[in-house]
Amino acid sequence: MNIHEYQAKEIIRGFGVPIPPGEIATTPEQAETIAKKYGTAVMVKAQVHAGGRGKAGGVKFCKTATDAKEKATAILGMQIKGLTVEKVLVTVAADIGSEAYVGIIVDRATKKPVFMVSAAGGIDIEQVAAETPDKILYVPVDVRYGLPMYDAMRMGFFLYSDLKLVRAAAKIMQQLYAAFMASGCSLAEINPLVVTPTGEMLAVDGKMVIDDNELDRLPNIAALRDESSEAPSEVAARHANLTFIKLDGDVGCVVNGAGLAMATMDLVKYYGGDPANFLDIGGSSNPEKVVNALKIITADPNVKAILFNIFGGITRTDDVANGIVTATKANPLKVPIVIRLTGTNEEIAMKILTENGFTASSDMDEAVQKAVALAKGGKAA
Amino acid sequence: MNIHEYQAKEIIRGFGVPIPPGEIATTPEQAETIAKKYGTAVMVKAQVHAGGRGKAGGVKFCKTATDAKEKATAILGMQIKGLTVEKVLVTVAADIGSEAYVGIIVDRATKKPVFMVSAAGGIDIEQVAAETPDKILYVPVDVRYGLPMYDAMRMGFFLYSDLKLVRAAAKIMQQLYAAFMASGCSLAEINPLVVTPTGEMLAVDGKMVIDDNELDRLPNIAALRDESSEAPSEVAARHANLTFIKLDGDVGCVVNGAGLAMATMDLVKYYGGDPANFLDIGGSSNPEKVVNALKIITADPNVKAILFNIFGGITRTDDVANGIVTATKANPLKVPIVIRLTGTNEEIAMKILTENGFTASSDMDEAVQKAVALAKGGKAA
Amino acid sequence: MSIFIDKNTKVVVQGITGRDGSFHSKQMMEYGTKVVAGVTPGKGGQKFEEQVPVFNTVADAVAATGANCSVIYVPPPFAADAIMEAAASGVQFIVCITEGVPVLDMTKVYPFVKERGVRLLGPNCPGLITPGESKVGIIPGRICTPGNVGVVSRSGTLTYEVVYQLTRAGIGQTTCVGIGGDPINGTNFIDCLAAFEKDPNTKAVAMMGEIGGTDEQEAATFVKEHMTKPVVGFIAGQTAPPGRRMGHAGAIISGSAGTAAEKIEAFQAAGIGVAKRPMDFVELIKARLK
Amino acid sequence: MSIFIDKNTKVVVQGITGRDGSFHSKQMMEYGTKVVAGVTPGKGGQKFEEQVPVFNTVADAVAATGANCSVIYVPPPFAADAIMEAAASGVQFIVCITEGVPVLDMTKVYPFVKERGVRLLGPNCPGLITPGESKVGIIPGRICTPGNVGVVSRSGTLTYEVVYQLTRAGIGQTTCVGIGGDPINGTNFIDCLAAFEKDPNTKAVAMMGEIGGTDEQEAATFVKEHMTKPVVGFIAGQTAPPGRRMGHAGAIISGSAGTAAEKIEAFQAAGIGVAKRPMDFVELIKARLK
Repeated sequence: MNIHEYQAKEIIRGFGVPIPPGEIATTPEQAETIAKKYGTAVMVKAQVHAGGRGKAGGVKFCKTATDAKEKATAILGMQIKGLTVEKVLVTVAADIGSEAYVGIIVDRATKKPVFMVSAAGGIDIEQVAAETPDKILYVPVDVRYGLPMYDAMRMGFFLYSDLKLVRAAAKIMQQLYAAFMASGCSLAEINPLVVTPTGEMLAVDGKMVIDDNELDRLPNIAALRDESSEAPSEVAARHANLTFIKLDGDVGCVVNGAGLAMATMDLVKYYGGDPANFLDIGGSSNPEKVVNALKIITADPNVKAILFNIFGGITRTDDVANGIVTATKANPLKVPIVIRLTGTNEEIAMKILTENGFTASSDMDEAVQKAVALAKGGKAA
Repeated sequence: MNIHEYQAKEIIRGFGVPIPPGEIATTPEQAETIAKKYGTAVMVKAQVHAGGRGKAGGVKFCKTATDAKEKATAILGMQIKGLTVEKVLVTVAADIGSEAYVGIIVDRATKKPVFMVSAAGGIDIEQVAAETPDKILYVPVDVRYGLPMYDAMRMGFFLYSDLKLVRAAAKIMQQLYAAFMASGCSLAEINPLVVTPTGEMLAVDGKMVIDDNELDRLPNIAALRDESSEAPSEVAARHANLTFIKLDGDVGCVVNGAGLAMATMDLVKYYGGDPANFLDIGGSSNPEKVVNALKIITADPNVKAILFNIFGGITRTDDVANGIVTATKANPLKVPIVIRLTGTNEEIAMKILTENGFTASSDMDEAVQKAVALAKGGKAA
Repeated sequence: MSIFIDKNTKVVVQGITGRDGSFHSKQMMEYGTKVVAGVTPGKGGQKFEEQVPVFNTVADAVAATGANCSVIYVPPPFAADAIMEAAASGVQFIVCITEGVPVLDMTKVYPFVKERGVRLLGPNCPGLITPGESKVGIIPGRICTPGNVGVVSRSGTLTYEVVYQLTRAGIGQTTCVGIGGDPINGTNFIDCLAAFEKDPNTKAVAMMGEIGGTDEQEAATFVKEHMTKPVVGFIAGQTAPPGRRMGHAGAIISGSAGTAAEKIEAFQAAGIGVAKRPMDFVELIKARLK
Repeated sequence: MSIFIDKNTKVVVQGITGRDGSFHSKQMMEYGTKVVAGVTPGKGGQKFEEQVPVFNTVADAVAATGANCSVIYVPPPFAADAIMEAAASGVQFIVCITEGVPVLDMTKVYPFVKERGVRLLGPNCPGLITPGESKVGIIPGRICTPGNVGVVSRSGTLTYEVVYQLTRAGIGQTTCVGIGGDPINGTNFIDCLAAFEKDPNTKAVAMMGEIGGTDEQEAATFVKEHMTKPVVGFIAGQTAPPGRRMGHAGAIISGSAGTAAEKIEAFQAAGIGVAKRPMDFVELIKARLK
């Protein structure tokens, strides 16, 4: 789950990381009021779940409150990578002496959270990694021991030479690490970590991505989700416990398991078709899930054919069959459906489908070809 | 450092462990008022740093508030193992269905905190260990992982069979462990852990011993020290950063290092003498420490001779010599002193002592024999 | 011969009385797996299906039955603890089926298991099956048949698909292993490839990877440097748009490492046969078994 | 020959610019110890005594100087971190002099060091000395002389006392080791006894124990079962009243295990010569060296 900059900064502030004062505005007038209150130059920053906000014109420096109102007018409602800006953060503009990058990700290779720090802050860390890898220090953290002070100091010395700054940075590393662990992050970033000309250290931008699997046990973090900033179909899918990603094609795919779902999409492409979505109904399916999946898929006007590809393991194919029957009884389909089912309780599933007028095969290749042909307006082969 | 029952219980309550309501009284009237407020039977419990309070008559059940006043009158001012009772805890008396023992100590052998749990609660665990060792389950905790739920549940199942009680106990184990770690304990105990006839679980008595080395970083815990319940000479020694334990003999010993101090006491005994104390001035001594050591020793009227045994390593013997000179100038000694010094800066130390009219040897055996003889009223051999 | 499990493997099921646990325990028992014990706290002393003793703790189960393998069906918040309990109890092989285990839990579980020299498969995996002998997990038994191809996959249902194709074409398997798609899991491709290389019955290996991470590239290097047996591979997610998550956490494309194109290239460079479709495994394996 | 350190040991001093660190660094250098580096955060680039380079981190010091041993003089709140830093930096032997390290810190440090296969001596110990070659820690050099007796002790100053007696009697030492008296320390009696048994130059061992714990009893068992060389032992605290703390945490009598009487009995049962006074070591060792 993505959370907004202002939310991430609020979290790390709770762990002691210094951030510039700031408030959220949803109207230009609010932005003006906030800027007036601070009585100093501010930044107006679009709060959307997309990188490259600056380049897209979503982050502006404002000398005056009037200026802040104008810039907020321009930014609110702006589209950045397909997402509408609904909120801006109005925050005191920091004097920048130097900018560093500090980030933590969970690394697959070391199986640990890994710090990445660089004195080349303020820019995209992937660019730094690609162009000047020496400028990044990687420090893996063994969660059993936490982040030891000596490693925090090592990162501090990598960024600064003045002992006062080294210690301040080391403290921020430990605070960021604590925030990362307590918030169930898969990524946490401060970029830039600024040292002002007077030697103050400030997290001027912050980012966090939360592991979805943590949300059940972290209700305060889960409550930060901003559904207004997500695609409605993906919100609906999540509510139904489905993983759904909308794509541009016309073959609606309902598959169980991410690997098989991707392989199904690949096969649709292989046979000249175009998948309309990625949709994984996951394991432990129940009929309700299938009903919801069909609702989401049929809501997409681009979909010309629906392809079920279910290989039952923990998923019971009879549950899926029942779901199809229930859903289509309530809302008869307007596009053709191709069903491929095999695995757990396959015989029962086939019986259910046949009794309700559906045909189903147990061959994936055949089913994909059929769905592609139907989407193209042809008949099933 | 020892803390009182009521303090230990307050700490574990902060981590979620349920305890019966209670308050501290220093007068019988206060005890009566508290008991009246609860309007139910109470226990009046002496708060002293000594085991066996119950056997000594320091713990009493009181049906009424008047009863509580009477019992408090008897207990306040009572001596238990040489300590005067200054405070009593007046606490709601719990109905007892069953009693269990739960404790954690830091174990030298496994180098881990180890839980000890037993369904034979309410009595001395050392007795259980000696007589019925099978009734104790030991569970070491790897602090890198904390106390896993499965180990907490294992202990729960060892104590109870009803799943509700097992889960409640497991939760209390985790809370007690958290309290133990956060408070820098070397021991934490709930004894008894009571299940009431209605199935409620309560920590009816609690005990904690704090690692002295933790106190600097745990000011809230350090603040719990009750100096009124400690021997004045030991309080003075601690303030001077000395380790001092009063004994019954007449040879006052000032030694650096616990091992050498014990060996010196052993040698005093070996030569027929009796040590008046254990006193370790530790490493990194400075003259001030020696001055304080002499103050504490000379305050004991039993002391007939003073023996210094200093082997300098990190302790500089010149610091010790300077301390002896300073202290004796300010308060001339009324008993003979035997000084044995060797090691770091020995030559300087000897010069300082000689210039100030002291004689000193570098032989431990000789010095001990001399001190024993002097304490017996004889001359130095 | 086979890898990791065989007909003598004695299995304890953690969460045996839950919805999934009970369903799949029955399936395992029907398949012939030696399910010797179950664990559900508070149900110690009961019997599952009037036959398998249930215990309160894994330690009790191991002590009473000598189980040497555990399979976990408990809900995600309890999965990390269940894995550690199994590892501490003395079983040598743990299969965690549970999906949705927080990744940070796994950063702690992984070293716990490693320290004890215990093998963990998963979490978020379908388990494994040695056809005709034993299955531990949820792979449908009827799609498998004994033979001499080793199968290893990051995906659950995609594994089934390929195994199903192989079986229909008369190509049997020594062991089919689903390693799971989570970012941190106990057993990776290389662990399985090394085991298949050592297993005398395995004559060829089918390997199914996915976009995300670099496990497949490292596996390719391993195949090149250490394997004498032929390997055929597939990568799911060739058409996935970059930067989007495709279901489980295994499928994040991060930077330049992890695209399908890179992985396929690594396979080709290592002499691994590349299947374009799941069904292509049949012909590619057949050609290599001759 | 010697144990743990010799003339080639390259030492980095953590806390070299502090009061104790600088004093004892000079003493070590005067004794001939190869002090190749110091560490004090923020003083990287400076020189100690115009000769020893100072670094900000142990990693830097090891990279620049190849130090293989670290000695720690930092204050107690930082000692645990200093030990872990040293262990993570690649040195193989760490000596922690610092007294007053919280025991719970050590419950974490101990497995950290073990995992890396690094030997830790201490904390709260005087260090060790191989007379004529190298001293690491605070044992006064002039009380030692080269020879063939190994010395190991839980106590600091008591070690000095015994070594001093031996030296005055003309009995030299291979290595004198103070293991420290804290409840949790890195190296115990058995570690040292095993090393002395293996060291060809060591012909006899003097061992000084204390009341509290069961280390001496276990050491006695080790002597009985594994040692061919004669051992003479002493237990301090024979007259200590039971149940009272005598200075450091090593000296708690807990239950029936840990009294001086028990330990002396264990020594006798293992054929260890028992010194009644520290000065008795001289005659007992002499008799065994003949």
